[in-house]
Amino acid sequence: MIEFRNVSKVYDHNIRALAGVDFRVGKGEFVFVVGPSGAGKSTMLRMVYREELPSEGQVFVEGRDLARLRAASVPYLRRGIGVVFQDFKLLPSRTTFENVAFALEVTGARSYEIKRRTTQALELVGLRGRQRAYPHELSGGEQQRTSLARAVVNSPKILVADEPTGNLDPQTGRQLMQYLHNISLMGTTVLVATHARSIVDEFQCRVVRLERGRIVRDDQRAGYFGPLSACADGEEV
Amino acid sequence: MIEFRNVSKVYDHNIRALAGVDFRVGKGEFVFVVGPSGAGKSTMLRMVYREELPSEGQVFVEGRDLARLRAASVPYLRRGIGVVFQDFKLLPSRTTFENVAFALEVTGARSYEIKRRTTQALELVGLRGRQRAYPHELSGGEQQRTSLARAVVNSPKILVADEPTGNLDPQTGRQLMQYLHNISLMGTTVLVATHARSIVDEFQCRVVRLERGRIVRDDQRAGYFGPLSACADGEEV
Amino acid sequence: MSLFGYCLREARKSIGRNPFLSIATVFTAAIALLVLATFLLGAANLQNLAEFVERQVNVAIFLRDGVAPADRDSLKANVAGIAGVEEITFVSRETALQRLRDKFGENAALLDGIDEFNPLRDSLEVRVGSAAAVDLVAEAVKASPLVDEISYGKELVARLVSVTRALRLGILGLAGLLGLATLFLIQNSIRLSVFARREEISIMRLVGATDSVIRWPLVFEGIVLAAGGALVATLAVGVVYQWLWQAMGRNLAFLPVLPLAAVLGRVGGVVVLTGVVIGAAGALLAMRRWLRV
Amino acid sequence: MSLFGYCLREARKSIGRNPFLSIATVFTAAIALLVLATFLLGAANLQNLAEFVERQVNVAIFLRDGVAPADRDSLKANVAGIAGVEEITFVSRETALQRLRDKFGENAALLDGIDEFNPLRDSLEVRVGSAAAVDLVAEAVKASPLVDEISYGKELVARLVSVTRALRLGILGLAGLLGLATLFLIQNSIRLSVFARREEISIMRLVGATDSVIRWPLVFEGIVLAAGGALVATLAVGVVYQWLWQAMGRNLAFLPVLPLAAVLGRVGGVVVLTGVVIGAAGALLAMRRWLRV
Ligand SMILES: Nc1ncnc2c1ncn2[C@@H]1O[C@H](COP(=O)(O)OP(=O)(O)OP(=O)(O)O)[C@@H](O)[C@H]1O
Ligand SMILES: Nc1ncnc2c1ncn2[C@@H]1O[C@H](COP(=O)(O)OP(=O)(O)OP(=O)(O)O)[C@@H](O)[C@H]1O
Ligand SMILES: [Mg+2]
Ligand SMILES: [Mg+2]
Repeated sequence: MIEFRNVSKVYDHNIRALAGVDFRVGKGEFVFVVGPSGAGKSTMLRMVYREELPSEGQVFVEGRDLARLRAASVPYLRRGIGVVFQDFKLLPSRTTFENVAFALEVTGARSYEIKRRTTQALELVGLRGRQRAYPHELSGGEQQRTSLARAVVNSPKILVADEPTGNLDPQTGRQLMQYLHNISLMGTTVLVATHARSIVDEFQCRVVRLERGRIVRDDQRAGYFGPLSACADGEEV
Repeated sequence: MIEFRNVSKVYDHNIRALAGVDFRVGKGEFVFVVGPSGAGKSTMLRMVYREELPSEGQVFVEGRDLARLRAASVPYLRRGIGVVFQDFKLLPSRTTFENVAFALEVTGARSYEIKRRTTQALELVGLRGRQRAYPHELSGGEQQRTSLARAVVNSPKILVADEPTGNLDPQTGRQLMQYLHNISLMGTTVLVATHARSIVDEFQCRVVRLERGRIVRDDQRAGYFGPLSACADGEEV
Repeated sequence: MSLFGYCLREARKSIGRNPFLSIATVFTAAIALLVLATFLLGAANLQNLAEFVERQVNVAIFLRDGVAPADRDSLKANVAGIAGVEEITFVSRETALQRLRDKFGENAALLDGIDEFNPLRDSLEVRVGSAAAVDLVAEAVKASPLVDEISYGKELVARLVSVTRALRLGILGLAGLLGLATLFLIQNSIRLSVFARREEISIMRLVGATDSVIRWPLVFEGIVLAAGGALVATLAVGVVYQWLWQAMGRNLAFLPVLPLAAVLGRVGGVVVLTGVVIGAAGALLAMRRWLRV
Repeated sequence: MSLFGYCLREARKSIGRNPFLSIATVFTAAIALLVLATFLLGAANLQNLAEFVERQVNVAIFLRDGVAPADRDSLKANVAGIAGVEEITFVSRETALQRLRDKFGENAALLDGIDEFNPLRDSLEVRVGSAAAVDLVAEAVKASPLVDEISYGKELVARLVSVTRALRLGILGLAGLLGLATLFLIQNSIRLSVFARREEISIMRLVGATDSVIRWPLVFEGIVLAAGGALVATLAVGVVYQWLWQAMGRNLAFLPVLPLAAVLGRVGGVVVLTGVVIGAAGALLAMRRWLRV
């Protein structure tokens, strides 16, 4: 599903965010990406939906080399990938409902379909009651959940979540992580960058640890073969 | 130092964020504010530096009723209060260094003083090396630490931190929380809203728990009278 | 969901969401186009005035003594056939003397003694539509044996021709410059408004919006705002012009000022069209800058 | 750290940080002021032209027969003292007849018989500086027993007075309107640029910046940008005017066109001043909207 081949990323001022990262994620796999602040987690996730291109090496998504994708195809790639951004990236002049609906609108969905699925997604993250509010009227956690609702609303094949519970209380955070885990059981590939050690420990899935742009650990924790865990469903690409 | 008297806050659309909150924080106290997402933590903190005014009740800071503060005095109030914003609020067109220095510049400090203290603050949060970077070039955790550096750079009497470790790995988060704890030992009043249960448990300080806009618990945990804990230094106003 | 319907809805919503930006853009467009419209109205009137002045130019063809009426009529017919000739009248020497007498007015008594030996000549008076036609007439009759002399205030005609040519050139040049300035102003304003939303645009791209889903609503909005500005400008200029026209009619009736109806259609059309084209171009140009994958 | 030094540094940094916004603002200001400058130049020339035409107006004061030279000289001195009178010449009846003869040209022979009983009168020819002075002269001498008749093409003067009055009014009105338009355009552009930074401004307030720390650098920046636009406009208009002036000098030498040096100072001054004032006002107005505690 996703493959990084010897990927490096050098930003301006000669900042090396990733250095020779090799890694593969199979369909339906659930992977945590952990590591200290500035280790390159977000950079890695941003490459999956082609917000960044590698300075060296290649990134493949569903077998396609992203660096060689035509500009016109990028939106279609992105529609297949739901993203929870670390900084939420909500459209400031649209309401919660419109923000979530937007991900469906761009795909050209019919309006009753948009309405139904958006309502469902907001229900899931517990924001039905706040759907008319604008982002600046939401609490931090509410914004984060809106971003999550938008990421899952069009049932993407891949879900990328960058620190999706940083602004949530442990209980809500665990619930939503459980939900992401569940959708990976239904075949969605899920990549989660997180600092929440308690959640990582609890889910016992594959954990990739980045430090200074390098993968220093790539563990299949206990439970990998457990019957109810999505981690078990990972197939290699 | 800080006193809330029967404070309620009703936003547009009739959203009640706080309902009859009564609470006092003494000089040098260290208080955690916890509670589920949307409970009103940020609203409460925003009232301390007068970003919001209460719909009912009064907020006093150093004995002054904030609702009756003249508009021209607000900047001076804010210079005495360092704030780590939940969404960082960095100036996008200034570098990390300039962002931190700005909090000193507005006070009219001399430029060598600005330089010295800014460098010190950046050192503290581990961002000396990134001081020429613009906010969009920083990782989430780096932005959060910049916001923290700006909050402490002019040695404020009160420090308000809204979810200051949400984007940090547990270790960095704990280090910075330790630092906040230390400055409270030196007489700064510190208010921290956080979801990080492990950190709250570890520090064993006063914890105020909000739920649906009400204080449902206000505990002095064990260690309140411990010799090295800032919690012990709280004096009533 | 058709793209057009989508654009329409999005543009409407977006204008509602950013009323400040929208109003600022409409007013910038209106003012820029107001200047253009005022200028176009002035230019149309100057052009009209130039033509009016040119129509005052006459050519007098003095005939030799004793030209037969038949010859004279055929010459008259020839000249009447020249392009630009509007009217041709025969003035006999008797009529000419009477005119001279009228001109003398109170001193007409001076001419009393000369009735019997009238020194004046028969002539054909030609009224032409433009100063340029004068040369044609002169050229055509100069060689004719019937013609004694041609008089047409050479210098005046030369001046008129060069003044009106300069005027036309100047008007064209200025119109071009003002058009460019208008384009630049409106485009600038739309670019600023797109600039203020660059964050939004980049977010849209990140959640899978194609270029056209982002571009066309913005272009549409640019057109709507610029066209709105154009309508405001046309309306304002129309009202002021009508008012001025009436005031001028009262005080300066001798100056030929075009009525509103004769110019507003053309000027309004040009202004609205300019607005629409520039609005679209401005939005497209603005996005070339901020739309990057 | 002085506030002025701070403003200077901040404005410089801010322009460097947002080059796109700055360039857009400078150009908007330049274009708006270019239009104003062009118009002011045109107005100065029209005004000059009107004065030039008015100076062509003469008044002829015809004297009764047999006025003594001494009386005539005292009348002449009286008239010369009237405001607006530029020159006064005595024209004897002999000179007048000679002029008439010259006017007749080839038909001068007509006048041959009248030398001995010359019906013309002595007169004082007055050249006035403006059409309005004509009335003063007429009023002053009308009652004098020396004066037989006053002649001054009443109708022409009336027209000239109303044309030039209309012209001046029109110019004043248009200048006002264009000034307003310029103000609005520049202010709009600065407001958009402040609007694009409203987030930044609100953050500054949150970390303890006083109003003046936010306001003055922005006002300063507004002034710098608008003044920059004014300089660009003045320069552009100066170059084009000089070029046109030379072209006109070659082709339309009879029209009185002011030389660049005579107008650029005034026009440039007005334009730069307008720019500076509007830049400051625009920034202040813009902030009234976005600066809230
Ligand atoms: N400006 C606003 N306008 C309207 N409603 C608002 C506004 N700000 C906050 N709210 C609402 O008030 C409630 C409390 O918000 P607040 O930001 O205080 O929550 P919080 O405890 O900080 O939550 P979190 O942990 O998610 O940051 C929420 O329901 C939120 O939607
Ligand atoms: N656009 C950019 N330009 C320059 N440097 C960048 C840019 N984006 C990220 N960096 C740098 O690259 C490094 C890795 O950043 P990244 O955002 O991937 O870290 P992260 O692992 O997500 O950290 P965090 O947990 O704090 O979010 C950091 O040092 C950061 O400063
Ligand atoms: Mg990150
Ligand atoms: Mg909050």
